[in-house]
Amino acid sequence: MHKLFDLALTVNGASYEQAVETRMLLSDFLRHDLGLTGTHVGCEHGVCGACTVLLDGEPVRSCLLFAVQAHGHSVTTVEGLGAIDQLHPVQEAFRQAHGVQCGFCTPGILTTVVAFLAGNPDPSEEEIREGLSGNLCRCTGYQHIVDAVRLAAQNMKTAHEQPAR
Amino acid sequence: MRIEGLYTFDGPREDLWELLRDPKVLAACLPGTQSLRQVGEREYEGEIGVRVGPISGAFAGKLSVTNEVPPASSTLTVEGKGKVGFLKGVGNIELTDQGQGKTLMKYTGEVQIGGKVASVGQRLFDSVSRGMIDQALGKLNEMLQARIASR
Amino acid sequence: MKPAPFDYYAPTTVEQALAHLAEHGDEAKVLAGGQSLVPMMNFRLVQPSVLVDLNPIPDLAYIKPDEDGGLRIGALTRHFQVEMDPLVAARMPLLHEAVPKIGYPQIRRRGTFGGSICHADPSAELVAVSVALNGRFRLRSPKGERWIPAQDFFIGLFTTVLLPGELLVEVALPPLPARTGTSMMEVARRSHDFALVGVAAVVSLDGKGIIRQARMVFLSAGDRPMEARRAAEVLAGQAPTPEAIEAAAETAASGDIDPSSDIHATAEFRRHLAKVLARRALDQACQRAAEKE
Amino acid sequence: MTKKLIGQRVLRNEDPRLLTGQAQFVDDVEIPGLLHAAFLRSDHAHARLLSMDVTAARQRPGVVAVFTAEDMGDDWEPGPPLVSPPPTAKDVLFYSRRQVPLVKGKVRHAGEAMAMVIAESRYIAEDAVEDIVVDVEPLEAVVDLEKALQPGSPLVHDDLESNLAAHLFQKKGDYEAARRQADLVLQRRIVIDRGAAAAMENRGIVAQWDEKSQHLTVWDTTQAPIPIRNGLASRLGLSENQVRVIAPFIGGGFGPKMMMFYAEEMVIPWAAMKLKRPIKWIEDRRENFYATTQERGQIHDVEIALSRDGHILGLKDVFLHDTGAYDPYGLTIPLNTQCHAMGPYDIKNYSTEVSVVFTNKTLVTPVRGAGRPQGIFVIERLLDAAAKELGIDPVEIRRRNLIPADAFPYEHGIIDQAFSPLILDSGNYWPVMQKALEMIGYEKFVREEQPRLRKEGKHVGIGITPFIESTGVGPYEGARVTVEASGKIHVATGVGTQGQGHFTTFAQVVADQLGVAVSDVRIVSGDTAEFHWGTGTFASRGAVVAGNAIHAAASIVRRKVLELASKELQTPQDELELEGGMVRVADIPHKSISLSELASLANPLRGAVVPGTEPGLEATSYFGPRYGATAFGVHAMILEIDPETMMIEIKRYVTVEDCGTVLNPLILEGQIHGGVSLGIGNAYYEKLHFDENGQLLNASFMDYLIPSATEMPRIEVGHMETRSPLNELGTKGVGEAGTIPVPALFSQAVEDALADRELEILESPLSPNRLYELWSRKEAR
Repeated sequence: MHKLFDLALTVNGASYEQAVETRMLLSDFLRHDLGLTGTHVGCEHGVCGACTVLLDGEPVRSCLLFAVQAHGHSVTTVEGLGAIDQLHPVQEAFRQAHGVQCGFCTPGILTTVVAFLAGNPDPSEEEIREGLSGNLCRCTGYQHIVDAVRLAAQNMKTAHEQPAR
Repeated sequence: MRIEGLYTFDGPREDLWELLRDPKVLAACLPGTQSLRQVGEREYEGEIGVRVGPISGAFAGKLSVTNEVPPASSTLTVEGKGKVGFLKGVGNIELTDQGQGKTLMKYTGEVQIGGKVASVGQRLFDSVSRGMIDQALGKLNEMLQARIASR
Repeated sequence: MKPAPFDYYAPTTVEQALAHLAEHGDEAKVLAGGQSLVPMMNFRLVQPSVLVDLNPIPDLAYIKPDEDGGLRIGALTRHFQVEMDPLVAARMPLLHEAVPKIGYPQIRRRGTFGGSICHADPSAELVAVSVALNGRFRLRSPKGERWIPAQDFFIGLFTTVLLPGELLVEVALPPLPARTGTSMMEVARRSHDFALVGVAAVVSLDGKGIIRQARMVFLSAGDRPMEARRAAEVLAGQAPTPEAIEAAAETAASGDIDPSSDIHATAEFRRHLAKVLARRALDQACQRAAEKE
Repeated sequence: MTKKLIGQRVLRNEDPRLLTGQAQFVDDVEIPGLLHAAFLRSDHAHARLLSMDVTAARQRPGVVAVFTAEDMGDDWEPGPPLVSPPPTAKDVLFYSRRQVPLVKGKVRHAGEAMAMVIAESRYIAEDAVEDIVVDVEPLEAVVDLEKALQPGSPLVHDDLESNLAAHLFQKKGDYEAARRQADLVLQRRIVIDRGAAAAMENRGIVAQWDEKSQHLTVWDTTQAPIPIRNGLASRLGLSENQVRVIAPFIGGGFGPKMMMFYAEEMVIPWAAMKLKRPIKWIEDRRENFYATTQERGQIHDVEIALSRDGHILGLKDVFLHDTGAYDPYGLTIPLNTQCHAMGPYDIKNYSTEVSVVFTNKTLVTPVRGAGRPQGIFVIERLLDAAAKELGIDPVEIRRRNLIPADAFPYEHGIIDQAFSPLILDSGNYWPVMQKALEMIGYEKFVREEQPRLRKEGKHVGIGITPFIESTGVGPYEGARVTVEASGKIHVATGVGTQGQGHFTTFAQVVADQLGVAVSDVRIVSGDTAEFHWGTGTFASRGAVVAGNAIHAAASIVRRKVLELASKELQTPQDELELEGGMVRVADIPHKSISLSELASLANPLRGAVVPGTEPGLEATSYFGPRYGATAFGVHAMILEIDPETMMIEIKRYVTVEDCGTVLNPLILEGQIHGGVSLGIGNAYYEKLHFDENGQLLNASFMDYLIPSATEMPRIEVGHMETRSPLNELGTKGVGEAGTIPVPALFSQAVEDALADRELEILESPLSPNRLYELWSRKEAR
């Protein structure tokens, strides 16, 4: 039996300490050990992007990271973006623009888009498509997703310009 | 996958032929193979360790030589199976005396790759098989020269 | 698709990393960005018994100006960092042009410069670019360090001169000569797939607009980055005319590369693409060089 | 009543859960004591199994059990036939060979399951799979469709005389007579290769056997939970009421999740009962490429006879269809191909003959499109060839052959996938095509833009492709609609849902009937404990068949509501209206009663329910169409090719769909966009590469290329509405419409862009490499 590793990390603002097997993928750790099943697994070889989470704010494939590598770091999953009754502006835009169909690729796309818009708050359509190129979706043909990202950018810009009363 | 090619050896055909009859020589030419056990007339078994950068696979290997027409042609069959899949290669070799102590080998054959390595590694087959053949023939040529030098 | 078990070490200094590597020898694999290694581990094509994770080492990720006008890039520098760095854009436009072509955005956030070099995938952009830019690699081992020029580093498919227990710690890229233009071009099935063929071109002109030196390195055109030496000879001393460029592209495609066939492209199509890209990249590099005057 | 919600761009009810990671997919099910399964799969495509040693695997710590075919004893039996051959057609041969739970005796395709390991974690299960030692005798693989039928070919099924799985001949009119009158007869060979559905979620099953209650619960990524429940019950010797199958949120279906009784679907519940422990199996992506069904492989030898003015006199098609190693899905796909090879055209003489072929490849069952894209590809390629040959504009030759509006219902006289006579129920085709031509600016492009761009050396081409889609087939679906005491509406239906927005479109249908908000209608689908009559979501039928069943049930509930309210408010029914969860007297707004109150009144705790009446405001209803409704559409595209690299950029993409009544345009557009993206994949990116030994060479997303955001163009969607007379709502299905015409359209546009070399494209999918080969073969004009 291979050694366990005492892992300490922050996920969606909460601290966790847990012993994990060194080979445990971060995606599996989040889903099955922490019960954060919003992060989905579609290929486990780094292409589909469904498992994208934010590691210290950077969008990364959680299927290509071992949980032990998140030791001392902070992870944000889709559950950390917003709640059903309080959607994140990006989530809200996806609802408005019908950027979701089966919803399986969606969590990885949302985390990707949150990081993307943080770096590029006013993207062109081409930049949006480029930013989404590491996330596969089989249902939408991406069009409503692209629209949702644009809408999110607009809404976030407006909210920024007119601070909440 | 089809393979074919030409290789010029720096030694006479008869010497090359003799080398090809020696299982120790064959073992030395197969990548990562320490030794071959003889299990039939011209049939041998052994471990083949294929390594391509970080990817390495241990194959339980079988080698057989058939259709021998000394010192001109024969058929080599290599089979291996391991955790990452299996491979099978059948190659016909023809040796032609080029004069001036040189021998031309013409090889043609088929390589079959199956299992995991076939399903995700296709991008590498062509390059890997060519590389391995070049390596094996290079090794054989070295041994040929060593044999001549030792005389 | 779950990886086989392994022991995991997370050293925080290069010395510790080297010690782990020395201890475990061939059994150990270095984990940098993991964007090529981990998929292969998930497929169980690679089953190292020990992983030495470099990510906790703090001082391996940097981009620094070199006194000679070149750049020093730490082995653990992530592609995204290179992509965004103004110094890279100013000093190494070829690298700046190449990095966005690596994988997907998420891969670039995690994948590292040194990891890509050591993986030595002949389809990798950085592998070709480091040769095209005359890069040099600083290798550390318990015995000390040595510098290896990029063109001598790659010796085969996924294979380098790196010895067991040795670690790439830094890449040095020398400054581009005056009146030098560069261009990076690829053809890929989808925008972020492995290129069917790609080329990195570096052209230097003399004061009269004559080609002093033209360097082309192809990716996905052999078992390592393929430098077009014959084509370089064809161009040296020539004016950058369409005819000279066409002749060099032809020479490169027919004489300098050794592409393979796979399900996406035959060797023949790759040669064809190599010629087309060589022509386009040389043309662009020459124009960019001329604009520097 | 005015229709308020049907036809509106209503936002989806299901989204908040999906957007926050709170929606439950199969792999999200966690149960204490859950075990995990992994399968040993064959490396060989065709081999005789000599021996399997699982000793080391069984001994590995953490392994609970390892099962082989032998270990299953009498419980080992092939899966049930899913779709029988047509019972009525007389010229049918059909050899039924069904997939097996675990290999016994012989392996028939690479990736076929040979042994199942059950362990404490998936990681350990995969470790143990590597411990199993297998000895096989490799056999020559059957891969090529034509060679498979030649005498002396190795056999996929040794007990058959050949690899012929089925043969079906159908005809209409007299092709040979038509041919004799023709001015032009063209013959072509058309080859279409395999692709994958590649839903983002792989398949998965969780099975839990409760020994105390003697109850089996199965979570399954299936498009058809009810048939799975019924089949499992009969297989496992249980009453149907002892089995509950739940198809929770599903990460895309696209057809293969309709396959019934995959090997894993049989053995995971079996093992859960055997071990009395809950077991989870989640397919990984590599497995998905081997073990999940695929589609499209066909070779057509086809002939078309035309008059000088471009009228189609007859069509004759002889084709081979690859069914893979087994044929549980019967003739659905080739029947669809036969029905769609006539396209939307008035073809009086037709002869079509298919030979279905067993091969040593993964099973073939419908993938979004299901034989239709092949049929459309065939007829459209022929029409383009004919247009060139006859010097007729490609749009004009199509216009001349479209079925005219006054010809509906149009009877073709052959049978369709549901074994009903193929009848096109309704349509008005030419205006749809005109609209597409206008939207893409056909005239202007062809007359002005293209000549100008060509002068600049650009290779730009246009394509325009009309197509039909048979949809909404029977047999039936059902639904139960209940007004709950809260005043909210609960709807249960049997179809599974995989992202089509059923939770919303169905709610719109109900909300219109009962005057409530869409968000107050809760739809439950895909749980056999809620509703257990029905078949599944396939053949673009969910919205049509289940939608109409729900409509019917909601109409009955509405009547009950009005009857009761009329009594309570002492007002005639025709003076009542339902709005905002209330029943009101039309002209006296304050005279009203809420649905909540009515629901309580209908289910009193004291007093007596009048004999002969039923308690509650609830109704169950069913809908089964007489035959399937046929939708129509036209797609058009403009693309540019770099003839040196063969890289393609799609500049414009237009679709106009006529799928009858539109329930929700937003959701409809989403369906079209997604369909087109699969179609573009089929046309240019996606091909499963099997080598001559039956090895799949691209079983990963690295090498199997599905379009990403950077490959997809923006799609402009237009609508026309010709209501279907076959159902109350007037709807036709649209699920597959986006995909069907794309390969044909793409080829047309590519040919047009490369017109200077007179390429003729007779295959799909294409690739840059393939275009280069075709291009190099032709000398420049």
